[in-house]
Amino acid sequence: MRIKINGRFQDIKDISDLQELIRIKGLSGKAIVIEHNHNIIPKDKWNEVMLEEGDTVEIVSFVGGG
Amino acid sequence: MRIKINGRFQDIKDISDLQELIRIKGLSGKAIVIEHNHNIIPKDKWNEVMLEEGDTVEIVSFVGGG
Amino acid sequence: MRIKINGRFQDIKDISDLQELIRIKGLSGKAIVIEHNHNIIPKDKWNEVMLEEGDTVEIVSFVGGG
Amino acid sequence: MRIKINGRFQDIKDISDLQELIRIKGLSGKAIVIEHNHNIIPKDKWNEVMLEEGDTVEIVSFVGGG
Amino acid sequence: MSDILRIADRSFDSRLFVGTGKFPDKRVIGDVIKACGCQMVTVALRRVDEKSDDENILDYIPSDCIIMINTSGARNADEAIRIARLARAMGCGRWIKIEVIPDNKYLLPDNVETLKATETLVSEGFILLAYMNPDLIIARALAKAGAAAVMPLGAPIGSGRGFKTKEIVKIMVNELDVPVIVDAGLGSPADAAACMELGCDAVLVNTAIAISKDPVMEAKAFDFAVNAGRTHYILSGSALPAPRAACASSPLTGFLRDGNKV
Amino acid sequence: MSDILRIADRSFDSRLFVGTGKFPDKRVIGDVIKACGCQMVTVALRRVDEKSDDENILDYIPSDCIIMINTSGARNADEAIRIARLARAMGCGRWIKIEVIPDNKYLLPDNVETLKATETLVSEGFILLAYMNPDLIIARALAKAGAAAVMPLGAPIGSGRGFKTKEIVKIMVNELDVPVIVDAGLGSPADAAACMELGCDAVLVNTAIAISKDPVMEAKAFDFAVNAGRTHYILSGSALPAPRAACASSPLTGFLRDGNKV
Amino acid sequence: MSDILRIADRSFDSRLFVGTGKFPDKRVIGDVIKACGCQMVTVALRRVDEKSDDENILDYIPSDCIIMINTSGARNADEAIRIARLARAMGCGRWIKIEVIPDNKYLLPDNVETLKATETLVSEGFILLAYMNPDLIIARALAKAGAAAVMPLGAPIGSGRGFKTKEIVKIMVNELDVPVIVDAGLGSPADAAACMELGCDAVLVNTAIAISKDPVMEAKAFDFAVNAGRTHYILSGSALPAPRAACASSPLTGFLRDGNKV
Amino acid sequence: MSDILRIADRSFDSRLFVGTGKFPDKRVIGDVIKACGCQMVTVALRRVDEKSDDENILDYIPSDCIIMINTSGARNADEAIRIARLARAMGCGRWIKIEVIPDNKYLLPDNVETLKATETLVSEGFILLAYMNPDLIIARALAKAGAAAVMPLGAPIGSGRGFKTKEIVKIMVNELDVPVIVDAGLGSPADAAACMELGCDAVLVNTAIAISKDPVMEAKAFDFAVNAGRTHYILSGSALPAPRAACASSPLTGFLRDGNKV
Repeated sequence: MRIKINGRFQDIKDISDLQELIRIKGLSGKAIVIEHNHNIIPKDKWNEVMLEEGDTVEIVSFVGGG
Repeated sequence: MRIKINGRFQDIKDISDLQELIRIKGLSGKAIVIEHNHNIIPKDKWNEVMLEEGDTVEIVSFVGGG
Repeated sequence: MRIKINGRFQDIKDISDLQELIRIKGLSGKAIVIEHNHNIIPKDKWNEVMLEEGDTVEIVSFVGGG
Repeated sequence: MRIKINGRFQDIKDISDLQELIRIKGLSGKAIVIEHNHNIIPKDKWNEVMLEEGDTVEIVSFVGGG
Repeated sequence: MSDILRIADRSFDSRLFVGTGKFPDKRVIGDVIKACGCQMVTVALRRVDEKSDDENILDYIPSDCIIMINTSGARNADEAIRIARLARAMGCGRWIKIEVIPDNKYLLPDNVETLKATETLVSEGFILLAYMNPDLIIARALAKAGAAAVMPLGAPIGSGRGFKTKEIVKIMVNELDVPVIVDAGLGSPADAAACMELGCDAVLVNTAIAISKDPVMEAKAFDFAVNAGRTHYILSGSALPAPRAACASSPLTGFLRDGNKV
Repeated sequence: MSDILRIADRSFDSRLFVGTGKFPDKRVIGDVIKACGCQMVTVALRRVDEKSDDENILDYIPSDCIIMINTSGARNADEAIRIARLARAMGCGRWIKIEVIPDNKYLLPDNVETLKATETLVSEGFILLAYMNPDLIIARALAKAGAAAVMPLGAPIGSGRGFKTKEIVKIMVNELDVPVIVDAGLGSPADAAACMELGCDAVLVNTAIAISKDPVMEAKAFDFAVNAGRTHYILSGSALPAPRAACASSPLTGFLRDGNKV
Repeated sequence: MSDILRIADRSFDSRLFVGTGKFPDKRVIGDVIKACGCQMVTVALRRVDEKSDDENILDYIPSDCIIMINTSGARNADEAIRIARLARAMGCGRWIKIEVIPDNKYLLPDNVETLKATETLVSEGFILLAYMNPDLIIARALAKAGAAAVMPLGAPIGSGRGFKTKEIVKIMVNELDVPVIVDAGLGSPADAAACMELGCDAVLVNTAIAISKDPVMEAKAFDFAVNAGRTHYILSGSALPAPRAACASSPLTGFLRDGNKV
Repeated sequence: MSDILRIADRSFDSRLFVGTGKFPDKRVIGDVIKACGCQMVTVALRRVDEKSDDENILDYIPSDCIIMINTSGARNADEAIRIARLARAMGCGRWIKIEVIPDNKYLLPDNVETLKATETLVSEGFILLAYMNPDLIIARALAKAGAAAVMPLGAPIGSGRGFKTKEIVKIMVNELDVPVIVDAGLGSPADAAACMELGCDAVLVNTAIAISKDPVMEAKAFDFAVNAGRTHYILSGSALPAPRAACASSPLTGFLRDGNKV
């Protein structure tokens, strides 16, 4: 399955929902937010959002800024 | 007949068109432009535009400016 | 006897030395310095310096300054 | 004969006066001034000033300056 | 002397806001903030970098600080709005520094898009501080649209050139009802003091502190300077002459305006 | 040295534009223009004053000058557009200086309404020069909308405070493809020379000339200064360092943008 | 950060020196000094006024402060020397601020007479700080004559015009081995910070504090600003480019000098 | 408008003095002088270089120009006096620009030695213009000693930093009876115009012209700027406020002076 994560297309196997995606990516899940097809997904819904071919996912967090 | 000339209501008698208005006002007609009810009226049409109760007339000219 | 005190000539009677002058002038003697005929006179010598006609005395103290 | 010309000691042979010195140095003599042992020597006296061992000669001219 | 800055529903004792970008070592940020008494810090939002460690900038910020998310990276109103909404989803509250920058060289803001984003986000309940090119008329529009403060630049971001926009900023200070906070370009404490003496309500400093040999000492220096300038303004500011008003070169009468007198 | 300023389809030898307001005696205007070689003058448009004599400002302007009508009095785009159309109906050609000023105290322009008026009037065939608050992004938008030149203010109109907006104007000069003409606030020839040395394409001066004890001499002085500054710019300007670019305090990677790389 | 200013045999933690003139109420002076941590104050010497009460300015100065007597009123070296000797006779120690001012309008100092007085008084064991017109060569001569510090003016005394002599003072800071203390003309804390950021060793402020609505608060503000500027200088000053050296327009060779190479 | 500068017994139409150092090609000097109408040029005196061709700088200077010899290379009064005497022996008349510079880095002048040299040379019949560090009191002494004009520096020689000494020079202009000519450091025509608008009587420019890509054009530009600034000064200068006078911080009464009232 090919989805676009943070602007880059990636081939993803054996991942069905956002919760898994985060886990596989090795992200702690703290202090990040996910946009799925331009909708912000609350953390407690991550395991309800199924990934599909062509989906766009943005995973963002805070960094230092002025 | 009451018309609004340059922002002030004035009672006008015995004037039927813009050409007469300019003459009565003592303006030379050079270097001025007339707006009648928000339409710019070319000089050669001044004698064709009849004044009516409630009309709005703007008569403008150039002045020094920066 | 006419002496010049702080730039002004003054007539002084019944005063023989600097110590008396200071007392008569009502000055406490603290935080002032006296120059007698351009010589600085230490406080403990005030009673030894006799005033004479034409003497010049400067009595100075500190004031606020930048 | 050793004389100091413009700050540098130089050995000079067969030169007796300032006039000759200028000629030998290949200087035109226009727009220069000579100081001999700290005395300014007018041009018409150059052939009267004899050089001696240890003399100091300054030959100066104008240059661009601000 | 009680001298509290109020923005929206919050009060600030400190008029020095600090940005958290560019610190060579992020762990110093907490000490910087404590040292200068800062109560408002800015952070940015970026795509996670999977390769970097799972560092969270928020961990370095004392909990009593207000965290204001800037919308850096936004080139137009829509992108700024999107960033603001994501920031809120992350639980960072409602404080947003709108920053819309289409220009990559001088990083100068787009006032028009900034205004658009402000209108939308205010209606969604955000508290907006608007980074802007100094401009009285746009600043008024921003205030009318609900911006909690305006943040004119002193010089291009990170340039350290100082407070180069005094002429327009002084007019903004005199004319606006919302706080005016100079943001960007301040290079030294004297610059910050000059902003405060002019009557600005606060300054935001990032680069000058972050790249200092000693960010903690530098932050203290800025704090001292801000206090010094503010105190001087309070004691003498009202005695200063207002900026010289303009004097029209075209006549001020005879305007062609409906409903106006001649 | 050939050094021609081109605006729209016209060429200008003189880089000093002159406003005609505020002259105590209008009859001097012709001499002023001739003395300084000015090829572009501005006039305003007002309701006729029936009581004053039938004086026509245009009579004082040499026929080879371009007359540019300013839209002073306009508080928004619509009023500016109306004035421009009236001006054209008077046979004064197509040169308009857009000037939209909602602020009566500092006479600062409204960049947003100025942009709106520009878009409309360009489509109607006018040649537009836009008086503006210094702002790179709006200036780019004005240029894109077809403005023939941008005219950032040096200081509030008529204030004579000088060239106080160097920081942003220098960046405009470096970045824009349209002429940059400093308009308003210049108080003396040295101010005008400083504008030209920075690389501005021209200056517009009104008050400093009009209220001088001797407007003809003063206009000559401004002309001299403009030439002096321009010459220096040509001879040395390209050697000058460009304004220091900005340096982001928030990271320049990881932007949340569609279609972008990480 | 240990950062001690040494003048002669003394160390100073505070780089803000305070003058005691012009205070509407002298009783505030003690609070002012304590508030800003000042360790060096100036006083003047005058003929006693028999009519006024027997107030002693020294009573208001904390005992751990160094009291430096200025020679104000002196129009030449002899008068300054006389004042210095009287001051010492009063038991006020050896600290003298030489101030020789023949000019009543701008109160500008006479550098030549200042140098003369310095030479004499140093030989008598005084510690001299020399108020001066900014001038590198005279400053070097003063240092060579034994002045413990030089005090170039920032602007005319009491004018509050600010730090207007940066160009020469910066060169003095770079070239001199004695402390450089800006004295006179500073109007606000930002001015003081700017002096310190340039590398000056201290500032002396009187009027701006004395005539403030609240001298205690104002003194604190100056102290904050001095610390802020000093800290910034220490952290970044050494990284700043030195003032651009001169570049002779006349040739640098061929000088007519005895004992020199061509 | 008749506006003649008088120095000693001579009248000058042009207020731009030009130095002849540093021209890459000396042959251009004649064209430079003619182009800008300069009537006063400076040259230096050096030991002849036997190896170089027998070029005479004077050949390039129009015969109606006054040639003023500077004493560059002099480190003290005696050396300056020696150079002046040599110059006169060369038949170059009596005009000397005293320039005593002990400092090799910033080329700052020694005001004290300058004054000494002036006293001697005036008594020998020279016409002296004194290059100096800006200083009112020394300038008064120079005028009293017979200097025909004083020449305060604008910035270090050849630095091109501009007119950085306005504060003191403005006071000199207001207080002195001899001409005040800014010499050194001016980098562009706008700098020269600013000097003239302040009321200076002339400027001396060398480096900025000599190193220009086109010295003839640059000289014209400076001439234009000088005229522009001068005209503005004449038309408005008298209307300008005088520099703010000083305001003593020490009391102005009770001075310890012989023969004075209390």
